[in-house]
Amino acid sequence: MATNQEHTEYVLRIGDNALILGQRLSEWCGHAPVLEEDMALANMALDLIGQARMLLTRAGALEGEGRDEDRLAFLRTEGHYRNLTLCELPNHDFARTKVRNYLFSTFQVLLLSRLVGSTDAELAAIAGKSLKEARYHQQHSGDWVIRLGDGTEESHRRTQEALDYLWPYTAEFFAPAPGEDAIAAAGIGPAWHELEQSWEAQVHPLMVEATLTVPPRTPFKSYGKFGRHSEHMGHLLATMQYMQRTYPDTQW
Amino acid sequence: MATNQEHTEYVLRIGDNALILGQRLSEWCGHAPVLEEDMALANMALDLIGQARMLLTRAGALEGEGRDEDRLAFLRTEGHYRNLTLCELPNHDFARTKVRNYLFSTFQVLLLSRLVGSTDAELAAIAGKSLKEARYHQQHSGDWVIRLGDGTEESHRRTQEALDYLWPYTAEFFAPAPGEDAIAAAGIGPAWHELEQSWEAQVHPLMVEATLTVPPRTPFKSYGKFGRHSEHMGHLLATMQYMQRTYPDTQW
Amino acid sequence: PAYVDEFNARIDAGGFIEPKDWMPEAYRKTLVRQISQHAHSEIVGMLPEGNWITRAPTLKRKAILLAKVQDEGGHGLYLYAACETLGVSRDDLTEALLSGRAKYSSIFNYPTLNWADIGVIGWLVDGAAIMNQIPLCKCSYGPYARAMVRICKEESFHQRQGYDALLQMMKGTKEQREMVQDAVNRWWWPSIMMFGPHDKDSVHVDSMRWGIKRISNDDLRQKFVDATVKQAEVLGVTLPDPALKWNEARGHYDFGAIDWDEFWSVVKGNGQCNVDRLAARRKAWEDGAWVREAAMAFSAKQAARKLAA
Amino acid sequence: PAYVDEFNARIDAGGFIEPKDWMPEAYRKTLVRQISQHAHSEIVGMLPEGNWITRAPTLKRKAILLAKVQDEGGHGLYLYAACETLGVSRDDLTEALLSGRAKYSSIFNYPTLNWADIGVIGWLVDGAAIMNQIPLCKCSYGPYARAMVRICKEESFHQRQGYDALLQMMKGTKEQREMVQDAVNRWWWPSIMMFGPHDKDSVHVDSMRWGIKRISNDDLRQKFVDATVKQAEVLGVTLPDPALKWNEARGHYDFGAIDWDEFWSVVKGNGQCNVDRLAARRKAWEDGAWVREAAMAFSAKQAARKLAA
Repeated sequence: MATNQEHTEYVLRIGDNALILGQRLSEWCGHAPVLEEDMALANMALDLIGQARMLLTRAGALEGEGRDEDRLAFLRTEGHYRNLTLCELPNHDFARTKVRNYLFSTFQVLLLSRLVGSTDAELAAIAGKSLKEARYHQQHSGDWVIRLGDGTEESHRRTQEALDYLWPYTAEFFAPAPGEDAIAAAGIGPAWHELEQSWEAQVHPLMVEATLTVPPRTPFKSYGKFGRHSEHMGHLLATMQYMQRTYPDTQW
Repeated sequence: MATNQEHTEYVLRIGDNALILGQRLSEWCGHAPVLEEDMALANMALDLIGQARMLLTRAGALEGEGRDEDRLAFLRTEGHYRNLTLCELPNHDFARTKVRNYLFSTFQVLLLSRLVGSTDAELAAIAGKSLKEARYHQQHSGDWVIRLGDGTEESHRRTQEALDYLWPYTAEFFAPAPGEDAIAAAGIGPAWHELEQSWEAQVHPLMVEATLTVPPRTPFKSYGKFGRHSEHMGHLLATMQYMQRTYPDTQW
Repeated sequence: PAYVDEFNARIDAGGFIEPKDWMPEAYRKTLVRQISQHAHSEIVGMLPEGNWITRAPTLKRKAILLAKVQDEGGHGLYLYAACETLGVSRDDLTEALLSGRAKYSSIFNYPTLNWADIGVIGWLVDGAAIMNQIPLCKCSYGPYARAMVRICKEESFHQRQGYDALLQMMKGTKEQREMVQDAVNRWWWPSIMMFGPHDKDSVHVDSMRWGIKRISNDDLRQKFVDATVKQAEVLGVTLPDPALKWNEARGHYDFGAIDWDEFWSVVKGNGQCNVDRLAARRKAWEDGAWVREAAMAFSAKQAARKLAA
Repeated sequence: PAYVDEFNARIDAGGFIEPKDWMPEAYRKTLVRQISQHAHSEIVGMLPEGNWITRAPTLKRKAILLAKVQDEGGHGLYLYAACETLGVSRDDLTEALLSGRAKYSSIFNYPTLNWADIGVIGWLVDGAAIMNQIPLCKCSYGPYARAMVRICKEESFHQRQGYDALLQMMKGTKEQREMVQDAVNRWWWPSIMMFGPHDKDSVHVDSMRWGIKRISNDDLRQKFVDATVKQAEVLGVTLPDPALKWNEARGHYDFGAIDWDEFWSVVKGNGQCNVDRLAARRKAWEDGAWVREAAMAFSAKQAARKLAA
């Protein structure tokens, strides 16, 4: 049987991905290359923040210590965030933003597709609501990856660089996490390594279409979902937590 | 007679300039165009942080509410910082960094030269210790402004842009601040507008030597020293205050 | 000639002019100027609010703010589209903005300094915008009027959300109430100035005649002041104008003299954020050039492939 | 020939080789490789610590950290200067670093994740560096030996400061103690690896013969472990190695097996920060190109003016 803590952490991992990537995407607002992308990026950030709200609320309920979405979102210290490192990396340029969105949303679609059948009925309901959004993110970012990869010489170079930079961080998606087998056995959700093959099967053909080369796997490891983040995370949190840290116990 | 509060605020204005510009300069560390400048910028940041420590300590003592340098540096909300807006502006490029340092340190040298004769003996002692540092900052940044202004076409363009961008913020140096006349009458320090002529008399010839054009004065006003900052300040504080906000009442 | 008479008759009857109708060149120019200025305001207006998205104090507030800023981008889109029906491309309009030739609402040259600014922008700035814009829903140019209907609806929603956020803060801690008051102090006069110069100093008489503008600046401003004073009372904030008081005889609130020097100074580029706002838009545009080029190159390739297939 | 004998005799007598002295090409190359690698380590090493300057928890700690990072820049300068006595320019060395041809210490490819990392880097990383470097103060190449004397002195100061910061934190709150333990857990093994491969796997026998390296990797590592265990006890932290225990017979601490796969993986570029560190250095170099060009152009102008005068 999955323990309550394992269940909580499993949901936190999914919720923190949405929270932290949502935070990153929201940085684009007002600074995108075309107005339609200002709106699309804000829209995706909004979707992700919405998912984070539901998932963190669920995690807080499972934990049973009275922490609501905001306490979890804003008042943990760095080591307690469970998001994939990929989600916290700086946006850098538009290419890296889009390639990341594609790599992540492809993963998310696979995960949510499984979670709609979760024995955790609330999680299943959240997954059901989120799946359509994730599919749109995947479609939208995939189209951009193709367009940029097969666009100009510069866009190809930038997109290939983005893929080279981000690819090593995708190994973390599928690294075994503590308690996952119990979670899977309890029918709460898949162990994430179960998704690896399907993910690769979708990503590779799209990269071919985008005229991009998927780099070989290396021994590089990242550990965000285990609570060991990159140096970028602390800076993101300093900004994100500012109000809650400065004005504790305040209603907004 | 100057009130205690006026005296405190006067010292805070000087201390916060050092604190906030020191914070900005420290962002360069490891990212400068040449190793010597990595060191020089760190060194100047260090000087300024050192000055901030003495000045905030003095301000805290004058205030008499038990706030030490760190409570003042890290635990005020934005509207209570009294630094010139110029000091909080992002570094942008090396040209803007150097032009700012020159404009500010020229002002600081004039101010500290007067403060060494302050009737506030502690303030006088701090000014005495800081003056040599400020002179070095002025010399070093002035040399760079000339070098960049009279260097290549690109460096000239960037340096002129830096001057055009920063110049309007220098009006704030000399804007009358509440209580300054009483401070001047009490011999604590000059009203800052007293320094304007000497400042202009130094800055203009150097800009000529640097082949730069000083833009005309406009009605632009900034209000940092009155506690109304630019949008950049909040982001600077989010980072700078992070540890103290996250771990209150902790000794380091 | 006949088409001039027809145009004038349509205007006088309160009907709509549509893109394919004949219209005087000055009418077209006035519309392009006004609609594009409005569009630019929506786009530049994303920046002061965007400044707080990453620091919103709760997830709910972050979501509301994101949705709002996204709506503003949408307003920009409708309005650029309305402009395009008058034969000007969005790229040309953007270049006019970035070069400083085109204006945008001066209100966005003020900084957002604390979280309450977000609520106050919703309440006062969007509130003033709505006052200005409701008459435009009946303006004589069809595409503009229809865009304004949709925009006004969304803006009213934003205004209510802003006001609600402030109500919540006023029920909170002393620090929160101070934030709200501080924000109101900074935004009140600039909001009042959003209605533009006094009627006696206003130069756009043609706009009135053509049914683009239907109510005068001073009338709109008075309407805004009258509505806002009561809301301020409910909120429990003080509007920073000692001259503000009810005038029984006029049936309106009197208010103090507006600092037109400040108004013109900001219009002319000397506001606190004029330089930073344009720099941010320019950077976005320049940094994004390669993306736009890539999208065009890809489209061309696709088209060529289709042709070859 | 005579100069070879003289070189060897000088080395054997423990004397110094100076820049103008004849030296074997392989000796020169080994020195350039080692000194430049050391210089690069100082420069790249500014990044993980620099990451915390803007967030240092007190002004005193910020000042200490700034001074430390500034010292590291200084060490880089001495070392590049020592390299230049061997006929290689600093720009060439920089290009070698940025292109990935030259190495720097792998320890700087680990991230600094909490404030205690700054103290632990001082204590363990600088501590290990000092162990490695003290013998170099007597190395056979004069300029390198003299640079190391100065560097070791400053590093010892840094180490003491780092350790003091940790002592203060261990006297503090539970959260602070957890930070220290977390940092120790992450930095212990990488510090141990700083001494390089086991002697049996080490390829630099020439360095020993030439008096560049005077003590073996394993001996230095043992010395470091022995010294550090006691400091850890005083501090009250647990070193993350269950095999660590006093061996009465050896008169040393035994310790667990080192994960050489990880070591080589990081050396080969797969550490957590390899890519970001080089990218940061490259960006600084590229963004600064116009500054260096301007400085040269100005110098040239000045020289021309002097000539003309």
